[in-house]
Amino acid sequence: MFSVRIHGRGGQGAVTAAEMLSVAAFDEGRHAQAFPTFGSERTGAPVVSFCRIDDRPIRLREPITQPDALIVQDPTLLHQVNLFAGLRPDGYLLVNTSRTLDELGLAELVSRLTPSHAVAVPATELAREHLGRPLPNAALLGGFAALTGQVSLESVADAIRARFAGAVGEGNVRAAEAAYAHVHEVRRTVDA
Amino acid sequence: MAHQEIKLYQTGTFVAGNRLLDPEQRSVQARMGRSNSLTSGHRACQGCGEALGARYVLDAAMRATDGKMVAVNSTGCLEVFSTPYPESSWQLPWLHSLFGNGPAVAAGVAAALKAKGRDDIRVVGQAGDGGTVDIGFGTLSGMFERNDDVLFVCYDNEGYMNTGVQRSGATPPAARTANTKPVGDEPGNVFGQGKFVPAIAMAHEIPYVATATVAELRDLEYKVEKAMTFRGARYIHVFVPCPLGWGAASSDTIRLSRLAKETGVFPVFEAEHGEVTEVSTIRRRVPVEEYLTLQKRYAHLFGPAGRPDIVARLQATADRNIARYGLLAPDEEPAGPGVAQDVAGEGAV
Amino acid sequence: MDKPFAITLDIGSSRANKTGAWRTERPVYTNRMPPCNDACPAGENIQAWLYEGEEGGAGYERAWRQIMVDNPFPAIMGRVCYHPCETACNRGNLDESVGINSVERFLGDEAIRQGWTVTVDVPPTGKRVLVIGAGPSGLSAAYHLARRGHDVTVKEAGPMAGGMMRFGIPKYRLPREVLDAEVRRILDLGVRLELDAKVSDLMALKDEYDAVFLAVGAQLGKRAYIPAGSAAKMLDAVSMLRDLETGEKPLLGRRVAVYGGGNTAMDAARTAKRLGASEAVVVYRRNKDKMPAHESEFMEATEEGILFKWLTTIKHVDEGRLVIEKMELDESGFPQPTGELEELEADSLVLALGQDTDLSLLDGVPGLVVEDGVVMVGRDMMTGCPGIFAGGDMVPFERSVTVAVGHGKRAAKNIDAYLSGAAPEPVVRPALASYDTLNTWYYSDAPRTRRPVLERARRESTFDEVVLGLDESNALYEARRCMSCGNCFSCDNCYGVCPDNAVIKLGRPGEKYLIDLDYCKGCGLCVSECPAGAIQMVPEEI
Amino acid sequence: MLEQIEGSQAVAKAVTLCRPEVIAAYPISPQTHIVESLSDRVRTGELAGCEYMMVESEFGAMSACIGASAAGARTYTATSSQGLLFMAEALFNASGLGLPIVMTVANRAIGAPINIWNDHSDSMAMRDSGWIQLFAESNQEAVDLHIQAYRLAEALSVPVMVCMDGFVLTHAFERVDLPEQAQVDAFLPGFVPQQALDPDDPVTIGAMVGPEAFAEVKYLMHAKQMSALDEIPVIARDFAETFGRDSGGLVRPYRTDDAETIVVSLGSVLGTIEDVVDKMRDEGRTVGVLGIGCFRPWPLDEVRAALAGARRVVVVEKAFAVGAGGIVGQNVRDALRGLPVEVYDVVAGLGGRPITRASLRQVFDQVLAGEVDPRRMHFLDLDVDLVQRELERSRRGGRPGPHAENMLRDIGTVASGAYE
Repeated sequence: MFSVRIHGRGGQGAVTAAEMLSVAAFDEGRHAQAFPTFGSERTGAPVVSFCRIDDRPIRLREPITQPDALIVQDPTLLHQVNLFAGLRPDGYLLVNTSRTLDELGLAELVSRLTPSHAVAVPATELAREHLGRPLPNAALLGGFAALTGQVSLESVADAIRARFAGAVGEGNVRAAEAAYAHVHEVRRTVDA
Repeated sequence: MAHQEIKLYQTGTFVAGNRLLDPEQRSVQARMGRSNSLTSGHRACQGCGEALGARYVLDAAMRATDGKMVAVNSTGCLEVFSTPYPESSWQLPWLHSLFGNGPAVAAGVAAALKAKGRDDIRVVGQAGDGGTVDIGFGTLSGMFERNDDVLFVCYDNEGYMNTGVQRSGATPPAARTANTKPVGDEPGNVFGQGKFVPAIAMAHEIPYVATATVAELRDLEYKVEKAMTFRGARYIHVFVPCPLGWGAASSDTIRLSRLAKETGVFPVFEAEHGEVTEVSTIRRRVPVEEYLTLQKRYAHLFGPAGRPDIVARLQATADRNIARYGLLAPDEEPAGPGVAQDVAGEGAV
Repeated sequence: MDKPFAITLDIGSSRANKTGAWRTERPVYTNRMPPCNDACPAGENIQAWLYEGEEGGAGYERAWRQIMVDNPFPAIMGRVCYHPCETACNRGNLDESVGINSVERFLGDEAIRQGWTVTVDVPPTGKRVLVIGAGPSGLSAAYHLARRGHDVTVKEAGPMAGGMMRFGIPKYRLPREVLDAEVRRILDLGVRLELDAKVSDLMALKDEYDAVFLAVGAQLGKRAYIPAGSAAKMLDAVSMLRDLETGEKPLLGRRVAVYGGGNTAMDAARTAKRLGASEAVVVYRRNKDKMPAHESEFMEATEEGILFKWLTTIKHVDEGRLVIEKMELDESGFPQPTGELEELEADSLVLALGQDTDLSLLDGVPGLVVEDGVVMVGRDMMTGCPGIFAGGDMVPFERSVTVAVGHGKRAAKNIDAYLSGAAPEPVVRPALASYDTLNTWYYSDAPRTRRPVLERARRESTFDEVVLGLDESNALYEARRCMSCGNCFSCDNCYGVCPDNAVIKLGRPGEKYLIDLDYCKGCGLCVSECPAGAIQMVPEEI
Repeated sequence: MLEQIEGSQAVAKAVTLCRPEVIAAYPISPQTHIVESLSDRVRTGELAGCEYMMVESEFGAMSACIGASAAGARTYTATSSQGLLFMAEALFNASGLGLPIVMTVANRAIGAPINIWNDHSDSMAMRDSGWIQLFAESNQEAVDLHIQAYRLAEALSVPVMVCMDGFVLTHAFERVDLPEQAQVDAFLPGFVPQQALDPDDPVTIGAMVGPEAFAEVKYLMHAKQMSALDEIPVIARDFAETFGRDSGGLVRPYRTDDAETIVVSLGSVLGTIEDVVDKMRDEGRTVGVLGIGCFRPWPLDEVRAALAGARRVVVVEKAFAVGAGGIVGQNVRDALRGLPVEVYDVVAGLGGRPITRASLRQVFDQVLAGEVDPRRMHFLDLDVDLVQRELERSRRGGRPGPHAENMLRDIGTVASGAYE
């Protein structure tokens, strides 16, 4: 089982991202379970969502306390919430920022992770570029695909299109593709 | 009168029947074939205004719908006296659910009929004043706001009579009830702000709102029949004296209804889409004392220890109704032969 | 339908619960005496005929036949009756009395127009009855006796039938063709009328008949003693009216004074106007309020320009002038002379001071008692002499056509009983349907209809009928103003207002309603909401 | 058809497939996604011939359903928490009148304090309302139970509540096999009401019944609901035949054969418990799980049969009777009357607190170790320090006594280290 935890703020699409991720996994014939931390979905409030991906039916309903991957949609959460609780040493970290992880003060954390598993991606920037709106969640899924290989970029694109019709869907897909390319490039550089 | 009065001399439109009228022009209650929606053997008190009102309303509605009708009844006297197992006094499809939900249940019935393509079957909801203006008010307002295809009828006897005559939101000021005893500076019920649901119904701008009394049968039937010509939410508030709760003679039920209207205590009118369209003007205006003194619930206002000041306040309330609704007709020329000739065609000549 | 136990019930099953057991009083349909009927001297069932007339159409004939049960002169009554029924009418307390008289006239005229007749529906009794006098009382008696199968002979002293209807009432109030038509209808029943057949000795004739009804009226004008000059022209009103009827036109001069305050005085004054007098003045010793003339006669006279000298007596009559004395009323309302004299110009003086009866034919009738110039009768209209009955103006009672007609009817009923040897039908007079027994809310606002009247110019110069009839729609309207006091008129209110459906509407002609005592709880709503007061509560016996 | 879909959407789809004729609902978290979706489906015509009533309250919603059902329409509503309680009066009325209304309860805690998260306090508060209560373990089962619920409700003329955990299921995206319309139509024929408001055959529904017959009416109601215990397995079997998967039924044993310890629970937490049990089985512990699919009527015989061989039964439930104890636990004890089985009440997941494998494992281990007093309720993951402080404070405030002492002793003895 592969578990993902997504941190964002209300309105940024953290829940949608988890759901689309589960759809992408489902498209690939896998079992997936996406669910939010529940409750007051007020704009701006910290939001956490979860996604489990497995080859077997998933019965487990507890929140993900030890994620295999962590997606941070909003770096301003870094110092407000204990984002990294339970992140395994071989886990993945994808942070939406136009800066570097070092610049965000995450050098110490990153140093405890596998080098190619911690990546920053300017998802908001890419979304603004390709979608025209600063909604980073689809782009982050593209980055996630490149970072973890749990789902393919095509499945992510299909899931995005299933959720957003027309131009919005295509814009999101382009953002996802751009993020995918960005992460892919970063990892290639790191691995190299 | 809110409707076209038939000036047929002798009794015109006031009595139930009038053999001089074409049968089609007589009241539903005058017909041998009336449906008697609420039939004999019910356990209402002698002279029950609510029993009378319910039959008037439902028979008229049954006629208007050619018997294609369903009634929904909130908890209250009417429900209790009509359906103690194993005997029912109803002669139409009838459902009782709860005290506070009559309008919602009726709306549900209407929705079901619509879904089934049977909106030829019409729905009448009915409740006493407690079930309408108090506990059922939320569901009533919801029904109005959604404009559900229901005629809701409130039989207002101004108190919780079923439970032993307690005060309701429709109990008038100064009236004695089991929990507004005539003691203290303001004996009887307090002078509150009032809760005149017909006006609240009008504020919902529903297609049709009317008030009526059991004293003016033809007017009541006219309003029920008119209400059935509309689709959507309709509301009729019927004034029904309660001999038990009001401390009145059982034979005075209709007289009291008449006096309530003639004093201005109870304004009788019609409204469409939130606007008053017709008022029943006062025919023989009388002071409120004539109405009050027939009822023991006001006995503490009269006699040596009486409260003329409170009677004056009640008169002022009636006067306010008269002014607000324009209940005094401009002096009309009495009907003479000229009028008779005008309407000669309506007579059984 | 698979009905769940107890939660779901069969409709109408409560009829198994007989709530009539709750009752301590029960409503009972009743018939009270309508004040109009109560007041009618002719004993008409006015409420009943108005009820029929209200329906219009075929109802008119039924209404007329209902009148004819009691009174053979609807068209005459509708003109000359002073309608005490209207005075008594409860509707007068509400707005104005029902115009009963005008409806009656409409029905009477309609009967003449349509040629409606009545028949004798019983086999001949073989009894012979003599009626003396063909005035309203005699003709009424003859009519009722004939309809009861008796063989009736009317002996009339005068040349024409009608009595005071012809010789006392001017034709502008009662056109003669109307009178003739209604008299003719009576004769058509087989009544034998002998004119110019004055009976001067009753005892000589009595044995030829099984019973006799005396109805000779009061034909003799009273003459007060008034000092008069030799050229003074004085005559009595009865003679004047009679002469006019028989074709003699009295010469009255330009200015005519009429002495008296009764209806005859009004008729005399109005007739004088029509005969060419430029001025007719009624001299009466009391004031208007005390005047016995009927209000309608007074009004019509006033409209025609008749002048009135109230509180005045005539002291002396001379050619062209009267000496009159002013009077004043004392505390008891009686006029007292003041000694204040004045003159009044008058070419003639007509005395209208009342009439006396010529009782000479009664000489020798055993047991018959005469007091104050009139014949004493019992409630059965029989004189002190068995088999001899009397009525009309010759018995002590108010003198009017209607009273006379009533006497005729009552006498006929009692003569019938006398002849058959049976006790007369008991007279049951139910309680009066007084105004407070009604629920007048239910009567729609409908002031009475006024009969059209002949314009003044024509009234002053001709004997055309002054008061005209109602047309049909007005008559119908007026009939429908009747409140049917004390008697059910099928308004369905009791059926409508019963909260327990305990009034059964029978819905068949003549059958109205029944109280369903299985369910009647005795609330009394039907009683209080009966417009006509035709239901009453009576205690249940326990 | 397999879909990765949110639980609420899946349920809305299932309800749509059942062709309800009247839906009356009032929004309340976490039921909202269900009724929003149904509103869409009615508006788009996907759910044709259905009146969607936007009522003014849950009381109005249930009342409208009562009217609609009495008029012979297949009706549906959904609610949660306070909404269910606001319906309370009408719930009893619907069952008393024998109206086959189907309702989804997206289970949520009841205030005060106000709390929007999941537990079973709402459904449990209404357990005696005369409604059949079915609990879904997953969204697949939620879908299947709705279809079965209509069959059941209409077969018996009894209202049915399908309970699914709020947020945990309603807001979870997971794989669901959504049936085809034709399959549902075959399984669920059109609604033929036992009684209806019909001008051609008028009846009086909802009479007043006095002491002379009330007990009999209630007995018959009880008998009718008990007959659901026979009907539910039949419907589940039919369902399996039509749709090719097991769903529903009264109870669902999981690895209970030879189990000395059986965990009884209901709703979505069963999966988590099964994971824990699998792990314990791997370690050689003879542990099993009994899922309660139908809580009302209470399948006493089936529960007894399933648990009779165990030595210990641990009931994990998301509600409790304040001042008394476990609710399901009491029913389990009733089923085991006379058998030598200890029953442990574990109250967990109140107000949305996560029920983790670790916590469950810990309490199961404690039960197996004999460290839990079966006479007392155990609260999973209770902040013992906090309540201890508060209890001490109130004791100082002048309310000492043996029961208060017992509470302190309870948490002192059994709850140590319950919360990491």
